Amino acid sequence: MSFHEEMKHLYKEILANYIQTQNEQVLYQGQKLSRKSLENEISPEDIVSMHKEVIEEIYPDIPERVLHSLDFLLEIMISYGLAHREHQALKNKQRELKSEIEIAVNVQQNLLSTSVPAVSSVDIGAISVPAKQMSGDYYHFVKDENGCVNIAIADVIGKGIPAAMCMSMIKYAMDSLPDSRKNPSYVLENLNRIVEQNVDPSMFITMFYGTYDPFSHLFQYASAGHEPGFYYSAEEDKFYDLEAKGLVLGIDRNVKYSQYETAISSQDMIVLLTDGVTECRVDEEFIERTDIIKLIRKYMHLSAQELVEAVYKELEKLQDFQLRDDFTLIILKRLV
Amino acid sequence: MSFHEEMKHLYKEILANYIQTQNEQVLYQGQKLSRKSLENEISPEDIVSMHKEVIEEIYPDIPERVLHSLDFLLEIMISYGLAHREHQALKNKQRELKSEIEIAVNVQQNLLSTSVPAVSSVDIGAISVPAKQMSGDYYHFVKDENGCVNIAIADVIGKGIPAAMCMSMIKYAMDSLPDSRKNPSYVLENLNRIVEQNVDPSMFITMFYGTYDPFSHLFQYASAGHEPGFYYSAEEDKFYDLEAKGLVLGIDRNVKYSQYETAISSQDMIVLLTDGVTECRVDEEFIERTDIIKLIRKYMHLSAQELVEAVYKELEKLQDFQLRDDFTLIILKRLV
Amino acid sequence: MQFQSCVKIVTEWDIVAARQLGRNVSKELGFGTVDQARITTAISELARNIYLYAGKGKVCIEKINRMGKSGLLIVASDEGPGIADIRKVMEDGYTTSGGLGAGLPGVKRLMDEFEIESVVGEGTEIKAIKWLR
Amino acid sequence: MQFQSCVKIVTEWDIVAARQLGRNVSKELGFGTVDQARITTAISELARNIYLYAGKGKVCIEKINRMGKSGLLIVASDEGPGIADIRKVMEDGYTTSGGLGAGLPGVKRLMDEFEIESVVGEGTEIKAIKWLR
Ligand SMILES: [Mn+2]
Ligand SMILES: [Mn+2]
Ligand SMILES: [Mn+2]
Ligand SMILES: [Mn+2]
Repeated sequence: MSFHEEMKHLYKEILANYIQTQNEQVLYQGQKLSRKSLENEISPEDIVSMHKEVIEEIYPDIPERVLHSLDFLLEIMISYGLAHREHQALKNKQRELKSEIEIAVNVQQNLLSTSVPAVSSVDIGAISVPAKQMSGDYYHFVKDENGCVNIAIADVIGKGIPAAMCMSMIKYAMDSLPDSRKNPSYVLENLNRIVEQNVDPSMFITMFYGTYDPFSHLFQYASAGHEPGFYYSAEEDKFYDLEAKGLVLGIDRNVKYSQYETAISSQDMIVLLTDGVTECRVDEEFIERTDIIKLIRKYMHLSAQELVEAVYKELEKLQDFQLRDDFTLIILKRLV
Repeated sequence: MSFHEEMKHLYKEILANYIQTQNEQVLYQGQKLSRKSLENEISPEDIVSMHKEVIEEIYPDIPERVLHSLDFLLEIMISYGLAHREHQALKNKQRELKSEIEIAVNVQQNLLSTSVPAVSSVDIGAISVPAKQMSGDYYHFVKDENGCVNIAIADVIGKGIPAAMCMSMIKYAMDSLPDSRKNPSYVLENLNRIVEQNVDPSMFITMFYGTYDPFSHLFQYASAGHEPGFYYSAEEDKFYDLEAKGLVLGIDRNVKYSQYETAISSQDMIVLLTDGVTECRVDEEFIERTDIIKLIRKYMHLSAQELVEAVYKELEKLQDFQLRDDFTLIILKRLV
Repeated sequence: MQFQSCVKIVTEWDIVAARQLGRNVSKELGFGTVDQARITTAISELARNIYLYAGKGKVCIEKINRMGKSGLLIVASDEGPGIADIRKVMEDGYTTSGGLGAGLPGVKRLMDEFEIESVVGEGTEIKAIKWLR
Repeated sequence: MQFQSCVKIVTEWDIVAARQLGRNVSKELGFGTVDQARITTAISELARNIYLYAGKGKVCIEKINRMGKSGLLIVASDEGPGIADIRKVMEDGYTTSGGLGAGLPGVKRLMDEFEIESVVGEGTEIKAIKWLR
């Protein structure tokens, strides 16, 4: 028996049974049959054609007009059948694209991989989750020869593939910076020139660069239009915005960046983030920066890594598991 | 009248007409209606439901069993309706991805743009067509301070997005090479080290680099596992393979590349290409390199640019307008 | 108190019982044929998931009334292994007609509202609502 | 000589005439109902393209026999503006249910073989075959 005959046989049996009993169990069998025919790429017009053949066999005395009406229904279904087959093709294409992007994601992760530096006096946590498969957020840690922890965090305006391609450029540019001069304003000025030269004018990049010196306990930083982070003072038990002024990268090649500094006491925290954290949308409304602070407070007793992960989990759920922007959150806490 | 009522009204009219006449013109109306309901995202199960309602109105005396059979058909169509709605969602996603890739293509084209150098004694033509939207082929012309024409042609093994990301790296690497030393073996050795360091080991890049000196009429070249080009001797009216040995980039950081040279006489040609040209497949069979030569001969009387375009057009058609690999073809012809 | 009724899902027959319950309630509430079929398919899918992946659990059907709208609420809960990556399970295009049935994105499409809560090692609860139009 | 018959496409009514011709021939050749409907839809689509974009042209239907198989060949030709980028027109997913009908990828799907030749400024010829199984 050919596959078509087998399906038709099954369809006939189940349909005849249903016409007699109108029983739910038969409909469940019907649903399973329907799933099977979908899996075997049987088109909706094929179903209607089978329906007509079968009903003619079950009831040889079926009125002519019913058969004509089914012929008409079949004609109507032809366009649906086409859309259906287009769907199969599109799904294959999508699968192909998906595996292509997966490879690109690997290339990107290889390129951008960074590890949290081990410094005994600070606890550092970092999480970065792309909204789509490829990220337009970038973060990077370097512990330099003086023992300072350098942290870069950047966000390409735009998401997905083009943003990821820009991000790779930032990485090449960062790599080619001389190791010896890593003070924040110099780093941003240098990157700004490279971005201005190489990136097409429709793309903008915001960036924050900071250096923590575990001996002087100074945190020095500069920002190129980046979403401000927070400074948490343990003594006052209070969060402050980590304000810093500066134009986004790639607009004006001669821009200068101001450098700021803050003294960090024991148990103080530096919170760095991208706008994907602060611009979480819940039911079409943005959450407030104060909501982020509340969440950080809620999990502040945890280690820095557990803390950033807990905040992410809550925000992910609040957004119904659909990120609208790349999400990067870094927390640095002075221990002693 | 609501949209649903309007559709139902139309359906009833056309169906009733068809049952009476079984006329082709009515089916044409049916097809237009079907298209309209597809456009308005009406699911196939909605069509069956409408069909049942309408046939009950047309024939109040319709047998019960026919109605039951339509209920069953409706149940069967629910899975098809789901697949249909998934299709809508997938199409939107695809559209989004498409526009994302379009932007990335622009970023790439900005990055890789090159123009054929104007040298009065040679005629140069170049064409490069990606198989997918983003290219993993790369070519670049530079006319250096000595008046030499430098030509780079490269192919990332792999296609699409990840290949394009690699390609961008080649471009950054090429840009950072010192201008003064562009002899082919040096260029490949230098690039090889950069690729070996930065590209993940699953990616390979083949590359050919050549320099034509319009004063000495020497063409010097080296190849990193790249598809050999052709040298056409006008005097002999014969094509030779432009053989050159060398490992692909990124495998062994210490590899050395041999440098070759050929004297170019008036009307001689250098043909450079990627394997997307020689590995055109027609009906599952690869075409031969001799077929490419035949095609070049056929259009050799044209200018270099017209020649490469004519060859591309023929091969595109032979392949049913579906490129399986990125296609790059460069022809350089000495005029006087 | 509002109407609520549950079916325990242990064997494949229980899937049919859950479907029957859903169809009866949706008919009572006045849903049209197509919506009845959609609700029943959603229930079927949820019950089948429990049967296949969690081993056992239950499906409850509730008539609800909110801000003047009435509707049908399905609550499917189990104490199975839970879902580690909900974002992935809710992703589209890789289950339907790939052999696994409509999957959760399908259930979400068949209904008007959809909510999922899952803890790895503890279980999963899914709530889905269809409103009467 | 083999059977061949043509319909000139100038007005929308000619689309119906072309459909009718295609349906008759496919019925004569012994195609089943579904295939008849598919062939007719393909013809309809091709005739409609001529009517909408080329202004005028013709659709010919031929019974063919090759290597023991018999089939139906549609030849749709026009002297319209031609198609500049055939690769793009044959691309998927952007026409169907976007308002433009099945488009050429749809025709390709409805039939077994498909060939297109187009010269800008001169016109387009499309050949499509359905084989009897
Ligand atoms: Mn971004
Ligand atoms: Mn962002
Ligand atoms: Mn390639
Ligand atoms: Mn290639």
